[in-house]
Amino acid sequence: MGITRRNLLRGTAAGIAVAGTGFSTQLLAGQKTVKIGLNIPMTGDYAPWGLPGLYGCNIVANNINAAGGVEIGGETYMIEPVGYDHGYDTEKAITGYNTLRHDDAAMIMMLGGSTVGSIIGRAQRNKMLVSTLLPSDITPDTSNLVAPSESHPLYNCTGVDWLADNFPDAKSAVIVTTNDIEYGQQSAAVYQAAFEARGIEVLDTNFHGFDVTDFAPIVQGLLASKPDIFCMATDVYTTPLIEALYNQGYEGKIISCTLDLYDEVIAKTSKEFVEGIIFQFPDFDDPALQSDDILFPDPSGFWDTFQKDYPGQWSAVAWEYPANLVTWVSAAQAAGSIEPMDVLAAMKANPNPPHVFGTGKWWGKDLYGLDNCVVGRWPVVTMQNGRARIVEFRDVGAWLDKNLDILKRKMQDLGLRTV
Amino acid sequence: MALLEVKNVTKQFGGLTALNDVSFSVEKGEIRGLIGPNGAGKSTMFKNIAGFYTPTKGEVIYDGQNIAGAHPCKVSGMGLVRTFQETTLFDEMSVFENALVGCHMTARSNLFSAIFGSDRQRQKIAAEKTMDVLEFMGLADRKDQLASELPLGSQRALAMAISLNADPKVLLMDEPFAGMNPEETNHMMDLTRKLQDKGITIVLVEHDMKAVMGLCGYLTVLCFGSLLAEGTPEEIRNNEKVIQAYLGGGS
Amino acid sequence: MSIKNLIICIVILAGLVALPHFLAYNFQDLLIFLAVNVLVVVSYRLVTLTGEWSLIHVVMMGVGAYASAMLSKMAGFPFWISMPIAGLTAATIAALLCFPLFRMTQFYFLIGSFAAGEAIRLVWIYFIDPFGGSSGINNLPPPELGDIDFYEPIPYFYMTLIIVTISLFILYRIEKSRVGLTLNAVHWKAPLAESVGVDTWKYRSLALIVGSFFVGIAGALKVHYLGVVTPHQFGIGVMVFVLIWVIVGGYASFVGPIIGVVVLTVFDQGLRASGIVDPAVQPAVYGAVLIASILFMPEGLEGIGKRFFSKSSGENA
Amino acid sequence: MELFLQSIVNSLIQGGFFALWAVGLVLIFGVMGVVNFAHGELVMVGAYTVWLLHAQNDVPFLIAIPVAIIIAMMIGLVMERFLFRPNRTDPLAGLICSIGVLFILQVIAHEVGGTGPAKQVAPPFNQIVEIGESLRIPMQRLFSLGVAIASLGVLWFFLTKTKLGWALRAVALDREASALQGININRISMIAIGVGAAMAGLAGALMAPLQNITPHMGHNVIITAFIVTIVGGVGSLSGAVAAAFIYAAFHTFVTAYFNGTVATICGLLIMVVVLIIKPTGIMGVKVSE
Repeated sequence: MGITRRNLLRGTAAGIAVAGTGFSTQLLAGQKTVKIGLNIPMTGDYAPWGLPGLYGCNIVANNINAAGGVEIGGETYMIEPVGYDHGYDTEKAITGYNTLRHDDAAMIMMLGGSTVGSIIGRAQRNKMLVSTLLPSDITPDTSNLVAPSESHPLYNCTGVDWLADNFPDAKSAVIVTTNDIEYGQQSAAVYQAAFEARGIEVLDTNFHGFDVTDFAPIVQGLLASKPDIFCMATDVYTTPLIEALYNQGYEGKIISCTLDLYDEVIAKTSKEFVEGIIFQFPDFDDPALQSDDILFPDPSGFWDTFQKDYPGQWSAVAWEYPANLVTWVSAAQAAGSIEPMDVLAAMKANPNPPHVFGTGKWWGKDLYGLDNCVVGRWPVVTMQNGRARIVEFRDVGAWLDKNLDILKRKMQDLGLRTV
Repeated sequence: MALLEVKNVTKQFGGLTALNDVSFSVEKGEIRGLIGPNGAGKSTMFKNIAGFYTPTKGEVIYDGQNIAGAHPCKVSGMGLVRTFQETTLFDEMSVFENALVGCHMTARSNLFSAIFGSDRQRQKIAAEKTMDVLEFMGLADRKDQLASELPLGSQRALAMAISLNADPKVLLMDEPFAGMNPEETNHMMDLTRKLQDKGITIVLVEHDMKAVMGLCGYLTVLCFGSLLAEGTPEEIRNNEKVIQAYLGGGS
Repeated sequence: MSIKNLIICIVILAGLVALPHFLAYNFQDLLIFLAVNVLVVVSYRLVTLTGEWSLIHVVMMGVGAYASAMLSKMAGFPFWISMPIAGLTAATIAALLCFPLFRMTQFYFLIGSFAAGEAIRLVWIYFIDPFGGSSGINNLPPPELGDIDFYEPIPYFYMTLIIVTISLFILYRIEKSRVGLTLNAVHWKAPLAESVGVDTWKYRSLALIVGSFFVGIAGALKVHYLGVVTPHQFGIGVMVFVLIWVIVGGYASFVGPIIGVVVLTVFDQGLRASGIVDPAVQPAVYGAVLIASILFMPEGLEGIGKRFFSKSSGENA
Repeated sequence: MELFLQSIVNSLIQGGFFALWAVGLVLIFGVMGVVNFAHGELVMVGAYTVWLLHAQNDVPFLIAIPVAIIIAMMIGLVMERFLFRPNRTDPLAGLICSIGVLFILQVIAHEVGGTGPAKQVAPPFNQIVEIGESLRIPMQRLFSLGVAIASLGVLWFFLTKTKLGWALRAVALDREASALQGININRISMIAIGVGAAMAGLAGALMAPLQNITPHMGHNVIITAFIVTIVGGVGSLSGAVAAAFIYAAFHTFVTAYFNGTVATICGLLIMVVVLIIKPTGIMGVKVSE
């Protein structure tokens, strides 16, 4: 079976080990420690968007500490990621925020959505720095909230652009996604805008609930209009959706936001069927990431350690939270302080902020009301011979400069907030 | 004019006719017996009067008003109160609370007075009245016991007390003597007469012929859903049709 | 209320006023949620007094929460006005729901109330305008009163404590009044109650409406502290916890549900703080406690307390 | 036309699953008067068993299915003996206990599967049957439909043609009268929950290769089973089966031609309307007072 690496016992053991602090590096007496809080879901349905991030942060922090820590303002600090499980519950998110803040966390990293909504007013008053993975959480009143790594779902435009350049015959598309605002609808709006910008007609957009068990009716309904492109703006249901496409004998192009679990998709369909699927999230052992303009420390070493320590847990957030951590470290070094507002000021002062896939720029004022998210290059990934491989990097910022009006219109059509 | 008048009442269930064009009337102050062999339609008639069934045809006139099909709580609010065949009490409430529920119509309070206690005087009167009723039924010394802990005889008395506290003008009693030994039956008969002395009109649906004959001034006999005969106990006892019906139906 | 009970209440209140000053900051939040949950379970008990177990109570809390959130966010109403309107909105929706719901009893009512609640929740999710869809409504303003900073947990707790205490007092008065007596009568023998003129439909509705009013207030109290209202806050999972609190505490008396919510919340936090049990395993502990309480203490914690006290007082006598 | 035919096939397959979910709920409610909220979790247990045995440890699919059925059945029997039987006089207590079981089973599934994304099982039968020019049905789905219909047939035979089946239906109609007739209520209850849980386990096992497997997958199951049970009539097995296929067809067609979300809302509304107009369901019998 292709999924033997999902070793049952080790997976469970890892799940229990994290119940403590997740911090295993021995501290030497007299050393200073800076705590980075992760107020994230570690249990429940949203756990896959939280827990792997804590694992990733542990790896990055261990590497930094093993190398002697970081020097900030003349002091040497060890980094300690501290997790609090809020289970995607707004009440627990507040308790988690207060717990981490009183535990002297220098920054609090969160997933986004309503859990950020419940704490951000307090963070503004407490002068606490908070990071989110969802730029759409940013509003004109949330100056302490930054999205320095993940630019969900703005990067979707790069995949569509690449598709349009390389497959000019594909002229129509259907989109399927979940009916929630934070993930599904935001993502669908970007896809709709990206398709329109390239003259590809969107024949149908299907928003479905989280209660779907059988995707055959949805997929068959969408395929009835004979689209050239099948677009998945969702990430929970990619496996059953692609399986349904396979069962239908679909032969057109497939583009998706993520395809983290492509091993499973191959097991359910075939290597040939998934060949050429376009998405946005690379494996970190990708040769294209092992270059100097990639500002994530040792991507392939990170990938190897993660696969060894947390088999079967890899997802996009596994590197996104650590990327925020890395951004914090460089900003703190620039500020010479670990005070949240000093670090924030240093972050914002950098006109070319570091971004995972190269330097980017602060952006967001024209869409969310504040330039608090970083957009830069983003990889276009396709399935090649059973592995995810980067085919090209494209500039999200440039696309936004050109097509912001279309995006705004599409968002407003779906009832989403824009400035 | 009669206090309670049943006019041409017919009740059908699907194709089955349970009551067929029955009419009779009850005068104020009397104890009327409603009897008949099994399946005669006594219970159905009882439920039609008390508002649990709506007659398919016909009228039930009470105090000059047609109450056919009116909701039970409306009917009882007008002073036509029923009792239940088997012992039916608020099991987990005390004897006093049980009886206290009875005077709902005169003592009920709204949310405002419940919260601010503005009807304290009325509640005090209700409590006093309830104690009087319990005294009357011989239950005063058991007032703090749970209803479910009473012996059967006292439970029946409590059921009467609840109905009595509702100030009935007409009391519809559904087989009050069922399952009682002779001594309890005698006690219950005395109580029923005392109710009549208070000016309450009583309609009895009963199986126990001895009690009916001893209590009622006038009897109405149903058979196969139709009115068979009416008359004093003496007349009924000698009525050929009634004797036939009981012998035929009782076999 | 007897003098003894009055003294107990005053002592407890005094303790509650002092309590947050002895707690760590993050436990002060929990105290607010606990106070709100006390109002939720006690108002739920009023609904169950008539013997009908509803699964819509938490959704009614959401109705109040959404009403208050929308009024303060979109129309700029101050909290002090939007909060009572929240209660009234929940009561109004409950009144409308009485027509379909009270055509059913028992199992059918349980399922019917569940379906109606899910339908309301779906409305919040699918009508992004004005309910904000799955992400709800953000950045709700806290109450304003002079210089008091209601972003801080202690002032907010005191405000919650005052409102919850007044609400509990009213609910207590209702239960101990003739209305409460009649609700109980409807529970134990609805036909007998009808036979003495009680309109059982009206009383069942009254319980649901009044219960919804207070839980609507609880909803407003909760979301103005959270700063955000979402449909997920009022899902069936939360309702299950309300059931657990009420049943483990004991629903036969006024204080039972309060004991349940307090003991289980302390237990929950103790479990979490102790680190013995992985957070992922905690629901199983809850499940086991629930089953054990049904099997071994049918009257709930309150019943155990009562038995213990009556026993000891009996020995003293 | 192509979509129409595809949708009919999908409706049948979904209907088979809905029916398997609902008959267990109806049996348990009918015989014991308990609403088993953990019923969806029995389905989940079936799915996890297949994932663990077949996908993780290469046990053949056709062996994993009976194991899944047996495990679900054992859980059902334990619930009957230790939770429902002591609480027979109080249906609410039984319901609450089943919520406790729900929590425990979800946590066990979580511990067995570990955190992480939904579990997947690769379909053991991966051929695709092509009928005519455009109708394509995966073998796996045909297999599920066949097994579902066969087991419903066996259940029907058991209930109508065997003595035990008669006894079971008698208890469902009137428990006290049946006890007076000398029917052993405990034994019948065990059979009812055994059969009901087995059906749930089977459904879970069949679903495993077709959908996301998560500890919370039972939630959708129980909601759908409620809708089907209410619409079909709470005491009626044939009503539940009929309602399962009708509701599946309704849901599939609305999803394919319109929107899945609308289908779910309509499902809930239908349930509320049925509850208001005829609380006993389209094929239910009115229980006398």
